[in-house]
Amino acid sequence: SSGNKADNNKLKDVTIMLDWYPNAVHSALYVAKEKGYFKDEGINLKIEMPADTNDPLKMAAVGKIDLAISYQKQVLLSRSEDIPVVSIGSYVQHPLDALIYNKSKGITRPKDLEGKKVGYASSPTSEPIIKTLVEHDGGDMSKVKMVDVGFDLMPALATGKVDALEGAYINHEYLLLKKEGVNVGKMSLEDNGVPDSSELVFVTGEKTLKSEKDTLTKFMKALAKGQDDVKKNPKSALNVLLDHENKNFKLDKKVETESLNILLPLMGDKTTPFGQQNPKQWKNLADWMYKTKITPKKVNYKDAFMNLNY
Amino acid sequence: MMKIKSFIRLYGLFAIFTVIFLIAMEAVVEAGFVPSYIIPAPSEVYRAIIDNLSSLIFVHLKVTMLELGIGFILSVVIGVILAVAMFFSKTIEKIIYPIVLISQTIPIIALSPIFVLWFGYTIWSKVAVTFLIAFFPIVVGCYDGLRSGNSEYVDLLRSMGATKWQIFTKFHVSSALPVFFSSLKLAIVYALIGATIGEWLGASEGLGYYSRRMSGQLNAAGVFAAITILSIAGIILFIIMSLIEKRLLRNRRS
Amino acid sequence: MMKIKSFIRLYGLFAIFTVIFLIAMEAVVEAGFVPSYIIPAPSEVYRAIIDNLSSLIFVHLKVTMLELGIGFILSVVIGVILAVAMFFSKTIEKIIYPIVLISQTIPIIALSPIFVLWFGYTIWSKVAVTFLIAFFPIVVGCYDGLRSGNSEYVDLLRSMGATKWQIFTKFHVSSALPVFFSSLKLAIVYALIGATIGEWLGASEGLGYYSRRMSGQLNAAGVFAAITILSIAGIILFIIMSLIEKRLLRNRRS
Amino acid sequence: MLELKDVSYTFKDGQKVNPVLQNINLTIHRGEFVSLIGKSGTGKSTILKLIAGLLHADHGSILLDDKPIKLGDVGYMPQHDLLFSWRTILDNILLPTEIKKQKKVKKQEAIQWLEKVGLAGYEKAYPKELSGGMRQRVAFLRTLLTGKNVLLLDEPFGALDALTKKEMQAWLLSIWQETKQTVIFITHDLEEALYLSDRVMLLHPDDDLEESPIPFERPRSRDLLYQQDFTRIRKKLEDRLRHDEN
Amino acid sequence: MLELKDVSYTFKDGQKVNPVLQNINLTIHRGEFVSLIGKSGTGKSTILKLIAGLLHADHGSILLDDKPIKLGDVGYMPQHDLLFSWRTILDNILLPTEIKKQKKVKKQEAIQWLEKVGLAGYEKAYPKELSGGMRQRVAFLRTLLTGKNVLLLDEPFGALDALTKKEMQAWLLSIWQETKQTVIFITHDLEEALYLSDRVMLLHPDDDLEESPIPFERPRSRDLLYQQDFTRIRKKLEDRLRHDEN
Ligand SMILES: Nc1ncnc2c1ncn2[C@@H]1O[C@H](COP(=O)(O)OP(=O)(O)OP(=O)(O)O)[C@@H](O)[C@H]1O
Ligand SMILES: Nc1ncnc2c1ncn2[C@@H]1O[C@H](COP(=O)(O)OP(=O)(O)OP(=O)(O)O)[C@@H](O)[C@H]1O
Ligand SMILES: [Mg+2]
Ligand SMILES: [Mg+2]
Repeated sequence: SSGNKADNNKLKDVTIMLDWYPNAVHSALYVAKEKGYFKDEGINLKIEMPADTNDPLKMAAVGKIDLAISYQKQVLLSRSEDIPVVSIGSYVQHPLDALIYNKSKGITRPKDLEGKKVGYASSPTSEPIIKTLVEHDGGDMSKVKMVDVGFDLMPALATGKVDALEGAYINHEYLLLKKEGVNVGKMSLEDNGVPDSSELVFVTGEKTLKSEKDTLTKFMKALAKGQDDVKKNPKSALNVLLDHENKNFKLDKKVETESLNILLPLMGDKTTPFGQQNPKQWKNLADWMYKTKITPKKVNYKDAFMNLNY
Repeated sequence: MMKIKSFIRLYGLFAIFTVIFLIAMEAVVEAGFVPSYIIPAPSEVYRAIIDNLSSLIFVHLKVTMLELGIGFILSVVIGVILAVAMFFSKTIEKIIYPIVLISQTIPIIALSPIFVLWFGYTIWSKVAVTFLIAFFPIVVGCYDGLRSGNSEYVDLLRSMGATKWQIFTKFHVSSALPVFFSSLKLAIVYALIGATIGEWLGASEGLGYYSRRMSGQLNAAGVFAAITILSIAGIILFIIMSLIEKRLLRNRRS
Repeated sequence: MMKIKSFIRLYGLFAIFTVIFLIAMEAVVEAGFVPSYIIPAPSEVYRAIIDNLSSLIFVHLKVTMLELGIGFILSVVIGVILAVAMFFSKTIEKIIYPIVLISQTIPIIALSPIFVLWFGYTIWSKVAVTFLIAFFPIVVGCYDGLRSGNSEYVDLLRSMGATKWQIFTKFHVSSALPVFFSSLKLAIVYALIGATIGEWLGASEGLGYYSRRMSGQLNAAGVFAAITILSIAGIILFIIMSLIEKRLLRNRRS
Repeated sequence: MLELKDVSYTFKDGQKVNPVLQNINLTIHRGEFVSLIGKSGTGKSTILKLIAGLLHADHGSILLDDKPIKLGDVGYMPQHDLLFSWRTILDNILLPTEIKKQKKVKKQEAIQWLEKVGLAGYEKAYPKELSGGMRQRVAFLRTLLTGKNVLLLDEPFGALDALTKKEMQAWLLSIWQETKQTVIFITHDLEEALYLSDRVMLLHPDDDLEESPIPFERPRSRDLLYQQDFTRIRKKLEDRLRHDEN
Repeated sequence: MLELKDVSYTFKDGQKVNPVLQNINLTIHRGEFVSLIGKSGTGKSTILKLIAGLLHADHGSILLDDKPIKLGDVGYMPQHDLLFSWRTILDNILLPTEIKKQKKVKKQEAIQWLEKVGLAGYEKAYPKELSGGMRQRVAFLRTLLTGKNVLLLDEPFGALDALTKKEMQAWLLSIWQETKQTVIFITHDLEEALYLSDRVMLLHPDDDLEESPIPFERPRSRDLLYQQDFTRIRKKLEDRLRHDEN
């Protein structure tokens, strides 16, 4: 309506870059946008998609975008490289990453990876994760063969070129591989010696945080409202996402529904409400990353995040 | 009309070959020799195209062609200017040629943060990638073409008191055309690759983006639908270039 | 010795230009105009190279060069065979040319699952990408070069009763060389890009792999260290090709 | 015996049509030396290309010893020198030997030939280093070394000075008297045509081929040029040519 | 006035060194018609290239009206026809006009010229459609239309039949008598040289330039060719040339 138009002029542009293309995990964003929660807070939200998973952090650091959805581990890694980014909220509070493996290769526990090939996507964290996993189970990491498979995790496992994957998600790759009839199993990381971590967090640049703290708080507030709606009615939330996307890309409804089912319990519960970040989680992760030499220096975890009050 | 007829006659053979190939593929996939999430059956690809035809053509192909068009024109304009500058001045050549070469040896994905920083996620980041990939063959082809002219003709024009520029326009331009067109045909195909790669580095529309999305969903039929359309577009662009080449080089003593 | 001296004289200008550029970059980054995690200061890149020199050269560059070498030789051999076959037979041309074109319009990332299926993560998947990228300019350049010969010379040879093959070896091969070399110079650079991209699709060594790993570790200096070495390698390869070209085309009436 | 029977040829290029030759008839006997003269653009070079098999007659037939002519039957020297710029002079003249793979003419012989035509020491030079007349001599040698029984020479001595020309003519005659090759020779030099030939054919613009037998005994001496019989025939041919002006 | 003073020139190509001209001296007056003759390969074409400014003398100087010669001062016709294959015949001969941007010679005039040299109707043809002699006529016209005061012609009528040649000679003389251009003319046809020139220069292989004035009145009639004075000079030059054989 015409009233809205006048309001539009006063709205503040906020750009957020997703971690990957839109999928079930982003339902809250689309619902909040669709229902006008951002507008209510004076925000005009623009959603962009990244080229490379490393791009969003850098763009946030230089202030080219206001917000990025990225990974907790990446935030710590960035800070160790003096890239000035801060996490202002947790999106998915626990790992989606798990060891995904081919059941027919006789893998039942991490130790069984000895003599097997594990594929990963050029990530510096994969090897330490597998090492932690295997050694926690009393195995010998030197017997595990790590294979960098570049961009494509799924075909590597599906074609039998590797026996297990590190870096694949339980709500995406796992579901798709299963759907294609590959005999896959999953093994949680945090049950096997790897510290718990937030898979996805909201990241901003230090400068942006200083100047736009208010706006960012409002963003989190509006998003939390959206997440509430998603929780209350996952089906219609998913439809908002699917409708938005289906114009040009068909998302697999069955896969996304299942994905959302897996995601919802990980996106805020009674102990840690949606968006809240747990200092202990940050500390444990930072310690582990230093111990495993992923970060060349010890990162002061307290500088890496800030919980906004909304 | 004649053109179309002879076109059909010429490429009929390829069409027959294609049909045989597609039938064979269908059989291979049906029989389960190749998993359909890696190479889909042609019939599936066909369905994937038909089901999304209007969005594939009027949204994604359109955007890709726009990126390609701007990028290609820029690479021709700037590529030719660089080649001509290099042709006229050894000094410029010594500085520019290495830079042109370096620009090609840098993996484009390594440049993605820089492009995003400069251009954001506008169409210009894709145009920049298209340009970067397509201008190289143009510079090399145009420069080599300009240098390929028989010097006896240059002498003749010099004897008429022609300026450097006149010798350039009256002789070198024409004598460079064969090599130049050979490179333009490469460049137009590379421009298409460029636009596609550009879309991987951040986009929300376009056939490159579409194929990436589909690949992320393990939707091989969708990936190949985009590839099919890209291939057809590439062949058509190449044929257009070849026809222009043929027309312009018609009167050469071959 | 003469060669080296004249080389220095020729590229001294570029060297001076490069030094000025690097100093300027250093200043810009120092001053904080560009964050060093997007474009690192040249001095940082230099340190990143020196600190890892032996692994960069003797492990990663070596592997990339091996992939490039095999892929380039394959593309020359197969590219030339295809071009020659197309030159001799219109039928083959009508079938092969479109296939060659299609091979170029397919985004390589879309092919990555297929490469994985066929080659796994061996050196051959990288060779395949190198080949795929480098053979296109060779086919087009060689084919266009073969067709560019003045037909009066062909007539002369025909009048001597030369077979098709003799006309080919005694005339077309030589007259194709200028255009062919123009395309070889492109192809050698593209082969380098091909090897790099191939490594992104899964590898454990090589400069492409190195740059991707460094990028994953958000280590911009490391990324640019790999890029620097790739660029130098690219320029050296290009210069080698140009020298071979110059040598072989020495006696042409220019 | 070489026979052209009712030969016609038209150049076609898109819509442009240029009927050059119509119903040409010509018989040349084995070992005969025939010159072909005529105004520029009447189709002399075209006739040679037809005989060489490079062009195909629209009508009529061309027979060599009663068999249709085919490529490689005759030695052909085109009007442009067409030397291969990337080959040395020696390799240029050895080209036909390479093609026939007979290696009949060995390197030594070829070098001797170069000496005979005044190009000693130029074996390893490239065509761009030669003057116009030198190039033509090389092209002539190349044709000679095809070793064919029929030689078609399109203005072989056109760019030569009188003296070199005279030498070349003497060479040509001496070879011809030895090998008894059939020669068809295009020239614009009437004196040359008369001095060398058994018969001179004049191609008129209306495609009429007019024959003039040259009845002088062989071997001919250079003095022949100043004899009355000779100048009379020459004068006659000049008149016939002038006649074409209208 | 055109002066060559002590001019020397050597072709150098890597280690190969070919000293072609040494200490050449030659003075040509305004409006003079001078022919340059000599054995093939003595350096006639090289002299023209030096005068045209295409090559630079190693020693000595070349002056036109007391000023050092520079490119564009003279009209130059090279020995090869060098027509531009992608231009029509008309556009080929209009090339010098385009270069000078004076548009002095308009299309109509150019077409008239084509008619005069017997190429009516060929304006829109491309060089590949022409016979050897026709191409040379086009190249000749192109040089003429440079409109320069000095014309350097390298065997302009070499590929022409006697008749066409005669016509072209007549045209050339008539233009020359009108415009009083200075002409340097290379030919291997002594008769032609004598008939056209004020002076014939014979270039010996030892780089000696021998001068023969041709004293006949102008305008000259064709009958001159058969007069005793004329044949005597011709005979003398022939002897001088033959002398070079040793
Ligand atoms: N490729 C071609 N396309 C069209 N017309 C041509 C072609 N070649 C020659 N002609 C035409 O054919 C005619 C005869 O040409 P040809 O070369 O046989 O003449 P010629 O008698 O050898 O003349 P010259 O004495 O000048 O060499 C000319 O009118 C010419 O325009
Ligand atoms: N580009 C070149 N490189 C080396 N030598 C050359 C070059 N051009 C000509 N020459 C040599 O210079 C000499 C004179 O050549 P030029 O062309 O001037 O002779 P010319 O008198 O015009 O002969 P012709 O009557 O055969 O045309 C020849 O011996 C030739 O080998
Ligand atoms: Mg002819
Ligand atoms: Mg000459």
